[in-house]
Amino acid sequence: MSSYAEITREDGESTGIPSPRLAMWVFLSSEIVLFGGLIGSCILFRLTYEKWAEYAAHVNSMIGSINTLALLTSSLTVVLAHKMVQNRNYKAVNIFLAITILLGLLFLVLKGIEYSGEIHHGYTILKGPFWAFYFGITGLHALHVLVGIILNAIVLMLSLRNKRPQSFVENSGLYWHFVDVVWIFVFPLFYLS
Amino acid sequence: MEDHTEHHPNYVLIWFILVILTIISILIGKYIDNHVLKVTLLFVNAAIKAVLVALNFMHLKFEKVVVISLVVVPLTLFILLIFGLMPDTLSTIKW
Amino acid sequence: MEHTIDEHGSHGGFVSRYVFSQDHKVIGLQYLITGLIMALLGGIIAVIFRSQLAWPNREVLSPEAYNSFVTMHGTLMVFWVAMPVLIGGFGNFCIPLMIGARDMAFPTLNMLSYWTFFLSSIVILVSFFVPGGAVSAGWTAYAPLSVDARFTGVNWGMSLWLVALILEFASMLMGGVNYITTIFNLRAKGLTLMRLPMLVWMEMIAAVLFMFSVGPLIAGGGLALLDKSIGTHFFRVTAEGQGDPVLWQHLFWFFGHPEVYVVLIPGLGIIAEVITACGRKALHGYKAIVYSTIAAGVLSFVVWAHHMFVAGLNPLLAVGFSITTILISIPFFILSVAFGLTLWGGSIRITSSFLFALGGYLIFIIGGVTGLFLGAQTADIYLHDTYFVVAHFHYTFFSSIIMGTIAGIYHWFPKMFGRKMNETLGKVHAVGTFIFYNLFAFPLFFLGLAGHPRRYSSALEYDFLAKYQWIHHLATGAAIILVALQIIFIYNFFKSMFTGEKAEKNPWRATTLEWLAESPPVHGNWGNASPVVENGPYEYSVEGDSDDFRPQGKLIPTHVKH
Amino acid sequence: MLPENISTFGHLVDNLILIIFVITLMVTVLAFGIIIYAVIRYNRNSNPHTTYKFGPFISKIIYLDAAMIVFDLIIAYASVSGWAHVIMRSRSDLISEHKEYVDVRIIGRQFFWSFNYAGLDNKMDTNDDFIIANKLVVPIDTLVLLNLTSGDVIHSFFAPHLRLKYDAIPGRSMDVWFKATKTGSYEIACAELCGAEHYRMKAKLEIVTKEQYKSWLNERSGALSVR
Repeated sequence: MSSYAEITREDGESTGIPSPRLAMWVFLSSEIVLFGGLIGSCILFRLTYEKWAEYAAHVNSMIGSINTLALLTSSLTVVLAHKMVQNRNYKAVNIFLAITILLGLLFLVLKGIEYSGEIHHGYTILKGPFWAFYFGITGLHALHVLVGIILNAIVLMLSLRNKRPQSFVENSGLYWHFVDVVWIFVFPLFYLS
Repeated sequence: MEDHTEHHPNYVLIWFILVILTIISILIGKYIDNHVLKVTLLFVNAAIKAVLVALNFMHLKFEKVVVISLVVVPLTLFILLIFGLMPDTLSTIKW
Repeated sequence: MEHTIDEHGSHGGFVSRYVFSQDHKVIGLQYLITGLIMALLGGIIAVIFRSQLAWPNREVLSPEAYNSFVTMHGTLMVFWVAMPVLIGGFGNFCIPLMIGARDMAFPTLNMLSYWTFFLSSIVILVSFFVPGGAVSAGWTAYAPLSVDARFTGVNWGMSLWLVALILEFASMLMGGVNYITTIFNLRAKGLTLMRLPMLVWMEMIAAVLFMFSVGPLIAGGGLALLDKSIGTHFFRVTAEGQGDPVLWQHLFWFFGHPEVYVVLIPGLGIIAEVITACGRKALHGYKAIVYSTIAAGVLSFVVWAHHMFVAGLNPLLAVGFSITTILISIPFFILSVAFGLTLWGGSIRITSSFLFALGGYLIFIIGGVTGLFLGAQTADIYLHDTYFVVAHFHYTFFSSIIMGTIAGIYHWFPKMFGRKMNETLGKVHAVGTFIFYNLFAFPLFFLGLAGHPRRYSSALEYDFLAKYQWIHHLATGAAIILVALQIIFIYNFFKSMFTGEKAEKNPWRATTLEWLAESPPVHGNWGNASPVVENGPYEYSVEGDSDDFRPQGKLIPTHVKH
Repeated sequence: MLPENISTFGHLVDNLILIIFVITLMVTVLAFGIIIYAVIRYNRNSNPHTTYKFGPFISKIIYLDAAMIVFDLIIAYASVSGWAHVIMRSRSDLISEHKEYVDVRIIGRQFFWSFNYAGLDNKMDTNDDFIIANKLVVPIDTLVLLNLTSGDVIHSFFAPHLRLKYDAIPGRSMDVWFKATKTGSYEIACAELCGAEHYRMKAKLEIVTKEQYKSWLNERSGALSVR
């Protein structure tokens, strides 16, 4: 990202918000509307399709709950990493980032187990709108988790080679929190109601 | 470049509240049968958790208006999309 | 990764200087030229299927080929001409220069956005030659016609269309992130938001509108892709009534209407720049235009269902959407009155860019005003899906995409290439395009009033339409001449690029910041200086000034750290 | 330019188009006049220095804008009242208003319309119902209730002379109505792209007198009872 550093002069922030953070928020706002469109269509399908509850019962809510807790804790560790960067305790930053990545991988592994369990029972994406939306939304969310893990991994690598990338920890943290917030809405939508 | 005056809320406490709320929502999912009440309670629970994460973990509390509007406007558009589509789907509902 | 910044901010060598360049000016030109090539392709497709309309019994095109040509004309023109040229081309080229920045906030992301767009145009062109032909369900691709191969025999074409569309949206999202961050953060000292030139305002509002509206269609596109490839029933109806085709229309038009404003607004921004520069007069009611454009942007999110008045929408909903649609004529009315007052009292230099801007302004008025017919839902019962709709959106699209863009090209050509375009050729091209465009599009209104449904490959089946076949002859003739006329522009564009008359820094003596830079600007735009802004964007003919314009700012030598 | 109107609510559509046409013509002619005059009068050589004699922008825009808002309100009112009369009507209140009615169920399929008639007893789903493709025969001056749906893709039932157009969507059915005021044979077209032969999906609309309709029905059901 060196081309960014060389172009922006010190007064390159007319609004006082560092450009990477502003760009991340702009990107997240377009993501909100993307997931909004998907979840919106899901809610509307739910209203017009009476067999929804019957299929919803076959979803493994135990794994879902563990996943939610895993993502919540990973949100905590990534924001602690951001705090540690400001306190210049770079060893703690690496540890927290590593925990975040591990929790993310745990989420994906549990998701894999869950999918294979359901498909094994014959509930594939073609079974009906419930399963189509279930695999669609949680699949897209899992992809976002994967991208989040890669982002955090890059930041961890840069931090391990002591490049002190302060703003990257914050931005990958922002993205990770967004992925967690989406899961906060997806979890009750499919697993609890 | 980073303003160091930004104080950090007590993250572990926030995390604890979030875990409690998640457990509550799981209980709601299990024990409340009235469908409409269950869905609204779950949605309110999720909204509280989302606001908590956004304000504290994503430091929205300390951000300028520009960024806050970048979050609030898409949410209103999401609500708008739902209520724009609702009367259409209600007319074809096969309860 | 340290590297010396040479002429074009790259490691030397042709590839990284021109192909994978991170310089916003080069990327802007790449978008512009790709868009213009696609415009030519779209124009040729239009001429082909228009000749089928004029002489149906000659079997120029089979009905399936006609449908897919109409669809590809619509898709190419909206997504692969309007978006890249107006948002990608002028956005990339003009925004950093006009706000005094050295480059976009994220040059690498900017370069990535062009190449994603390039990939999407490859995918959409490949979809022509795929077995089953290109998609033939209208550029709106209404389900279940589009997502079920049984109905149109198009299998791969539709999947490629969806993939290309999602790629194009991804590239425009990357561009949008860049524009909003650049406009917010990288403004020169002293350049407050209310001193931004109108084109920068319009590009920002367009980027914000695109950011917030594209989500549902990417979601819808994903669902349609699942429907198409795997066979899920989101938009396809099963026996027990699963699946809802109207949901696709909702998702498409929730994105569709802000999208047509995303495409319209930068065109109006260019017209504002050209009118003030050639009219030597300040933009009248600058704040009114900014606020009314924002109001139009906000309103554009609540009008989408006026495309679906007769499409099984809950009738109660249609009342609300009709009122918001009619309300949206107010902001654009304020905008056009402001443009009119800007022209009044100026000392207007008739250059070819002014002729195009004037033509675009007049065509925009007709386009906007005929929208009232379609906004009123009782009239829409009769006029929906007829040629009246086709004429309406050709007028609104044409005013910004063709007239606005070409006005912008004639206006900024000296800044882009350091040479001026030939004025006499430009004027001939302007008058010719205006006349033959109106000859082509205006009769379509009467065809629509006669009740001629759109997307008909031949109208001779119906007696109440057969007597209007002469309108098809007139429209096709005018369309052929219109597309042929563009050769003047292409010749003028490429010839003056090398042999045009040398242009100095500020050929049009305009006030905005980009005219302080060299033509063509060096990498980093301002060399070892940086602009500081003192006064507003349109300070023309201020009383008591010897010169009839006051530049918006001046260059102060500063040391740029490499 | 509009084809001859033969339905009772057709005049609502025609008058609304006329109102909007008058308003838009006025606005366009005014705007074009001002702009063309401005470009000619304030040309470079005839007006070398710009003349700045205007007050603030708001004072000029207020009454122009007020006029535009008034026009918009007129159009909105006329359109909503027309919409309420034409589309937002339930079957029961239509039947109560017009005593005798004819019930037809229309199913749009890829490239033809099928009309299910209620037969002599005017009751749907009785054994004397019959189906005809691409021909809608209805008596004059009687309420015709149509139930629109589609068998495969989205079609749009468009009868220009009746000023009636509504989409036929698979999985949904929509009730529309009309009442013809003139006999004769007209055409029905499909207005929503529905595949290759979308342009050839023509059906004949025949408005006949009541007696002719009765004899046509007997003759149809006669054919049925023989079978």
